[in-house]
Amino acid sequence: MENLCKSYRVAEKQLKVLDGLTVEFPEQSITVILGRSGCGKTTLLRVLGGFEEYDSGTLLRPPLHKMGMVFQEPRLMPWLTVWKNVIFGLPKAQVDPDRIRELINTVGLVGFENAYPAQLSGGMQQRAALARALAYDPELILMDEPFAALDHFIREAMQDELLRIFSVHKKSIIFVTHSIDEALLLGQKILVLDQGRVEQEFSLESFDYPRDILSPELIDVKKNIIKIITQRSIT
Amino acid sequence: MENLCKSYRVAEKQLKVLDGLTVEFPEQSITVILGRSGCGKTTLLRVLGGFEEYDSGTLLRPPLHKMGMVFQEPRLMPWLTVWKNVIFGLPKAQVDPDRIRELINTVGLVGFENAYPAQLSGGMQQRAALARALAYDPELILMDEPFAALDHFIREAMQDELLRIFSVHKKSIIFVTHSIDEALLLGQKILVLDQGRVEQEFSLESFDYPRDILSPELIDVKKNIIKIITQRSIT
Amino acid sequence: GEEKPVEQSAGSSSAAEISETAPEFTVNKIGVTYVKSPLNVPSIIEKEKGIFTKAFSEYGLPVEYSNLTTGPEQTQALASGDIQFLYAVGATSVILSASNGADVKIISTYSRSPEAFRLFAGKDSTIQTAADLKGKKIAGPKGTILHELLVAYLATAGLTESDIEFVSMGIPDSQAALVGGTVDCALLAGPVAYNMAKDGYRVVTTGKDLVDATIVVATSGAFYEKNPLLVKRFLEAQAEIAQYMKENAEETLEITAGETELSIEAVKEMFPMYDFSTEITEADITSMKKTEQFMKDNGMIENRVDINGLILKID
Amino acid sequence: MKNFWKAALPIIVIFLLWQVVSDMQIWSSYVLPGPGQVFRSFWAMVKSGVLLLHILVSLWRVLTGFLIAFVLAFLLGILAGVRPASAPYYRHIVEFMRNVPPLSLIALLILWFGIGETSKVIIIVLASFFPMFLNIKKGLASCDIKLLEVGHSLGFNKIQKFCRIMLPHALPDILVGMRVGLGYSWRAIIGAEMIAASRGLGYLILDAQQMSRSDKVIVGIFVIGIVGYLCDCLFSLAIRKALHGGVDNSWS
Amino acid sequence: MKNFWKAALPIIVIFLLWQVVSDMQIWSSYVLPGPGQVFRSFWAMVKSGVLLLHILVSLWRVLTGFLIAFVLAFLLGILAGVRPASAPYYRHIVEFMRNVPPLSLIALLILWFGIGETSKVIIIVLASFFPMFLNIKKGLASCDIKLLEVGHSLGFNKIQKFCRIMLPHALPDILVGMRVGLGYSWRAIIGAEMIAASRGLGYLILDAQQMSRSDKVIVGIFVIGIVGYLCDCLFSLAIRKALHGGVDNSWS
Ligand SMILES: Nc1ncnc2c1ncn2[C@@H]1O[C@H](COP(=O)(O)OP(=O)(O)OP(=O)(O)O)[C@@H](O)[C@H]1O
Ligand SMILES: Nc1ncnc2c1ncn2[C@@H]1O[C@H](COP(=O)(O)OP(=O)(O)OP(=O)(O)O)[C@@H](O)[C@H]1O
Ligand SMILES: [Mg+2]
Ligand SMILES: [Mg+2]
Repeated sequence: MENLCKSYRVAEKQLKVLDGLTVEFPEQSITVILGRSGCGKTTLLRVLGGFEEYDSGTLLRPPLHKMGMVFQEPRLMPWLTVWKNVIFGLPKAQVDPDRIRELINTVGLVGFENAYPAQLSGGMQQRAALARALAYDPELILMDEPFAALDHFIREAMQDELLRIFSVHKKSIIFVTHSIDEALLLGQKILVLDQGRVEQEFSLESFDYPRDILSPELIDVKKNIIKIITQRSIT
Repeated sequence: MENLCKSYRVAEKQLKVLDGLTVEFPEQSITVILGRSGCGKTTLLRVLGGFEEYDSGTLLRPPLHKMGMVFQEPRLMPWLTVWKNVIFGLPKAQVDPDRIRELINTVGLVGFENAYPAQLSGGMQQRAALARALAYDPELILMDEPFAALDHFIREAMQDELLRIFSVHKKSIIFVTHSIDEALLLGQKILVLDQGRVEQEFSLESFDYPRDILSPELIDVKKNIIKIITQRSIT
Repeated sequence: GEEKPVEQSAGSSSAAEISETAPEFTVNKIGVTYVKSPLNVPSIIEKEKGIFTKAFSEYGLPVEYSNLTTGPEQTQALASGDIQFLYAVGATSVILSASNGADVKIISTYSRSPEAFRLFAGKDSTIQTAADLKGKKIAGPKGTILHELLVAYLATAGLTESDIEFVSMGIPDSQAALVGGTVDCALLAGPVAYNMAKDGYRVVTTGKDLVDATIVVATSGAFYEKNPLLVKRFLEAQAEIAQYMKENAEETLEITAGETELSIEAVKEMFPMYDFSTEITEADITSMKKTEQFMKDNGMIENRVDINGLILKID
Repeated sequence: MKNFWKAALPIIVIFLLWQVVSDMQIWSSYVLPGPGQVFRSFWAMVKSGVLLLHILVSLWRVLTGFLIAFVLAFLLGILAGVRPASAPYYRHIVEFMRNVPPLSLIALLILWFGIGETSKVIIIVLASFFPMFLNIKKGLASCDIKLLEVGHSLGFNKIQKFCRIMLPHALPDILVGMRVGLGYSWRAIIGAEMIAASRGLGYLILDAQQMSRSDKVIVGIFVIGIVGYLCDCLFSLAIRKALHGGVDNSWS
Repeated sequence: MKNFWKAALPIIVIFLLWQVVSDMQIWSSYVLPGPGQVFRSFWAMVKSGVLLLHILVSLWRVLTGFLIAFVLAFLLGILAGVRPASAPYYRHIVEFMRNVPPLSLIALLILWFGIGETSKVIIIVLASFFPMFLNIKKGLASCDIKLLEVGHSLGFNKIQKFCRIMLPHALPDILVGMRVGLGYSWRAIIGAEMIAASRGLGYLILDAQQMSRSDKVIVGIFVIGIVGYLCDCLFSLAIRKALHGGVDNSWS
C-alpha cells in the first residue's frame, strides 16, 4: 500500500491540520502513528479511512481492501446489546457464535453479552468496539487510540492479542497512539506526527515480537522520539 | 472527610459492583483510586458524587462542600463553544475573563475558544472538560481518568498543574486512574480497588512532590501494587 | 364581543315598561345574524343602509352582525345568549331546536321561496318524474327545506325516502357530487342552483306546490319577555326595510348584485322567486305544521312541537 | 392504585361540575344536556347496536387513512432524510399543502374522487400525513454522524446504513410522529364524514348537530375521544412489546 | 438557480395540467375555473384591498391561537418532561382531548364562549396544541442524562438544569413541534371561521362556496397555502438567526 497525501481543513480560521504530508504505509505490517494530542492523528486516520475529504494531494489505495476501523470513542449502537454490537458488521449467515464468544472472551467481556452499552464502564465499551472491528475481520485495520481507556494489564493482554492476530493473519494495521511505549512495542514502522507533518520515521522491522521495551536499542529509540517531540513543542 | 460506604448495583443478573466497601477519604489531600477496567472505580466515584444511589451502608459527607467532577467522557455541551463550556458552571457575574484565559492556556486550548466540541480532537475535548471543572473552583474535585486521552507530555504538564493547584489552594481531590505510575505520582493515599473491595491501601504522604517515580521506594510500592492486582485477577 | 346577557332584577325590567324615555334592557347590544344566501335581499339592504343600527341607536344599543349561516348554528347561538335575533332562519331549524327544548320564538316571516329550492339531475339524465327517482342516489342537506322538498316530491309518486338512497351533504358538496357524477340528483338552492340551471343541468322539480320554504325571523322567549320594546322596534325596522325595497326596486337589485357578486341578470332572474313579506299568514302556519308533521314522520324529531305556541303574538 | 385515584380525581370533578351545572338549569337541556340524559342516549345506542356500527366504520376509515399516510410519510421522509438533494422537487408543494385546510378541499375531492370511501380516506390522509412526515424527516436527518461512520467502517451500503443505523436511531422521533398522526386521523373523522357518510362517529355527530340533538353530540364526542385514546394505548403497547426496552420510551 | 428550476418544474407542470383540463371544458368554469379566471378574481380582490384584510384578520387569529397554544404546550410540556410524576393528573384528559375533533366542539364553544374571537382562537389552539405538547415533552424527556449529570456536578439547581441543559438539548424537537403546530393553526382557520366570522380567509372560502364562486374558493386555498408557507419560512429564518448555527438545523 502506497500513498501520498496532503490536506488541510477549516476550523474557524483556516487551520492546517495536515500540511503537505507524504507517507507510505507498507502492506502487511503494523504502522504506528505517534503524536501529541491535537496534532492531527485522528484526522490522518480518517482521511485514510475515507471518512474525510482532503483538499489537495493524492491518496493511492490498493483496491479490494476490506477495511475496519476502531474509533477514538466507542461508538456503540445504544439500542443493541454487546453481543449484537459485536456482530453488527457481519451478515447474518456469517455469524459464527463460537468465534464471537472467543472474541468476547479475549476482550474480557464474558458475562456482559446481553448488557447494553450504557451499562458498561468506559473501558468495557472501548473493548466492545474493538471486538466489533475484529469480528468484522478486515484486511486493513485502522485503530485510533484503542487502548487508551484500558488499564495496564488488559492493555498488555490486548497488545499481545493484536500481535497474535497480526502474525497469524498477516493483516495490515495502522495504529494511532500517544503512548511512546505502545508505539515501540507494536510498530514495525513509527511515524512521529507534528503540526501536520511527519517529523520523523523509524523503522523497527528488525526487532522481533515480543519486544522488550527496556532493551537498550529501544530505549535509544525512545529517547530519540522524546527529543523530537519536545524540541518541536518548544519551537 | 470520613465515610463508610457499601453498595451494589444491578446489571441484568444482580451484579455486585461495590461489595461491602469501607473507605475513608482524608480532607485536603489527593486520594487516588486505582483499579482495573470495569472494577467499579467510576461507580464508586459516582456514589461519592451523589450521582448514584447506594443500596445499603452509610455515606458520611462533611457538609458545605462545593464539589466538581470530571467525567470519564468529556460531556461537553455540543451547542456551546469551548469558552462557553468552560464558564458553563459560573454565574455570569463571577466570570473573570483573565482567569479563564489562563485556564484555557494551561490546558493548551488557546486559539480554540470559539470552536465547538465537535471540532476538537478527543484529547482536546477532555482538556476542555477539565478546564470546566477547574473554572468552577470546587473545594472537592472528583476526577475520573481525566488524563487517559492525553499524550505523555500534556499529561505531565497537567499532572504538574494539578499538584500546583492542590498545593496552593489545598483542595481535596479524589482521582480515579488505571495507570499505576500516575497513582504513584499524584496520590497521598492510594486505594487499590478490585471486585468491589478495597484490596489494599497505601499511604504516600511521606513522599514530597514532585516525586521521582524511579526512586527505589516508589518502585517498591509499584511492584507491590502490581503483585496485588495480578494475584487478584488470577484467582 | 362574547358578553353574556346581563341578568337584572325584576324591578329594572318593569322599569322598562314604565318609563319610555330611559328604558333599561337585559342586553347592551343587539346581536343579529347576517345570512345573505340563498338570496336574502332584506338582510343585504338592511346592512347596506344600516336600518337596524339606526333603529337601535335610539336606545343606545349597538348592532352586531354574525355570519352564522346554518340553522343549527343559529339556534345554538341564540340559546347561548350571544344573539338576540335570528334574521333569516329556516322554519325547520326552529322546529328542530324547539322540539329539543330550546327557547325559541318566531316573530315574523322572512321569506317564502319555493321556486328557489330545486332538485337537479344530470345534464342528460332520463329522470322525468318522481317515479323515476326510485333507487337513485340523491345528495342534499338533511333536515332542511330541501330535504322536505325531496320527501314531498317522492310522495307524489307514492314513494318514501327508503325507496331512494339519500346522502346528506352541504349544498356546495352536493353540487360537486352531481357534477362529478357520483350521485344522480342533487338538492340545490340559491346561486348554486342558478349556476347549475344556466349550465344546462336539468331541473327535475322546484319546490313549488311541494313546500312553502318558509324562512322566519326568531328570537328567544326570555328575551321578548324582558325586552318587548326591542322586539317591537325590530319589527318596525323590518317594515322600514320592506318599504325601502318597494320604493327603490332598481337600487335594491344593484346593491344585492354588488354584495353577492352575482351578475345583475342573475339577481333579476332570481329575485321574483322570493316573497319577502313579513307578515305571518295562515298559510305560513299551515306550512309550518306540515313541516313539523314531516319531521315527526321521518323521525327527525321525537317531541311534537306546537306551532301556534312557537309564534309570538305581538301587538 | 394511587395513580388510579390521581387520574380519576379530575375526571370525577368534571363530571360533578357538569351535573351541578345542568341541575342548576342555567341552560336548557337542549343547550347542555345533563350526564344522565347523555348516558341514557348512549345506552340506547349501545343496546340497538348502532353505536358499535358507527365505531367500527370509523375505525376502519381511520386505520386505512392512517396506514396510507404513514406509508407515504415514511417513503417521502426517507427520501427527504436520506437524500436531502431531492428536496427542491417536492418541498414547496409539500409545504404548501401542509398549510391548506383539508376542509377547503372537500368539494374538489368530491368532484374528482366521488363520494365513496376514497374521498373520506384522503381527508384522513391529509390530516395525519404531515406530523409523521416532519418527524420522520427530522429523526432521519438528525442521525448521529458518528454512528453512521461506524457503518461506513463496516462496509455497509446505503440500504444497510439506513436500516441498521438511521432507522433505529430515528425510532423515537418516528413514534412521536405516528402518535401525533394517529390523533389527527381521529380528529379528521368529522371532516371525512362530512362527505356523504351514512355511518360512522363523525356522521353521528354531524347528524345530531343538524338534528339539534346535543345529547347525541356529546355521546359522539366522548366515544371518539375514548376510542381514539384506546387506539393510542394499544399502539403504545404494541410498540413497547416490539422494542422490549431497547429504546428508552421517551415517546410514551 | 438550479434549485429554482427544480422547484419550479413540478409547479409549472401542475399549472399547465390545470390549464389544459379547464380548456378541455370537462367541467364548467364555475366548477373548476381555469387559472386565468382565478387570477382575475385574485387580482380584483387584491386591488380592492379585501384580500389583504382577509389575510390580516386570519393572520391575527392564527398567530394569537398559535402563541397561546405554544405557551400552554410549553408549560404542560415542561411539567410533563420535568416532573413525569405529575402526569396521572392530566394525562388522561389530555390524551382524550387529543383525539376529539375540534369541529365537534364548535357547538359547545359557541355556547360557552359565544361567537366572538374567543371561540375562534380556541379552535386554533385545540388544533395546534398537541403536536407541540408531544414534541416538547419528548424533547425534554429524552434529554441526555450524561449532560444533566454535568449540571448536577456544577451545582445547578433544577431551574438552571432546565434552562441551560434540557432546553437547548430539546430545541430541535421543540422546533419541529412548533412547525407542525403552526401548520395546523393555518389548517384550522376554516373550522375557526365557521363560527360567525365576517372576515378572514376561512370566511372567504366558506362564503364563496355558498355563493358558488369556485374561483374565489381556489384563490382562498392558494392564499392560505402561500401565506402559511411564508409564515413557516419566516419562522425558520427567525430561528436560524436566533441560534446562529449553534444547533444543527435538522428541523428545517
Ligand atoms: N470536525 C472538525 N472541524 C474542525 N476542526 C477539526 C475537526 N476535527 C478536528 N479538528 C481539528 O484538527 C486538529 C487535529 O485533530 P485530531 O482529532 O486529528 O487530533 P488527534 O491527533 O487525534 O488528537 P488526540 O490525541 O487528542 O485525539 C485539532 O486542532 C482539531 O481542532
Ligand atoms: N448504568 C449501569 N447499569 C448497570 N451496570 C453498570 C452500569 N454502569 C456500570 N455498570 C457495571 O458496573 C461495573 C463497574 O463499572 P465502572 O464504570 O465503575 O468501572 P470502572 O472501574 O470505571 O472501569 P473503567 O476503567 O473501564 O472505566 C461494570 O461491570 C459495569 O458493567
Ligand atoms: Mg484523536
Ligand atoms: Mg470508569
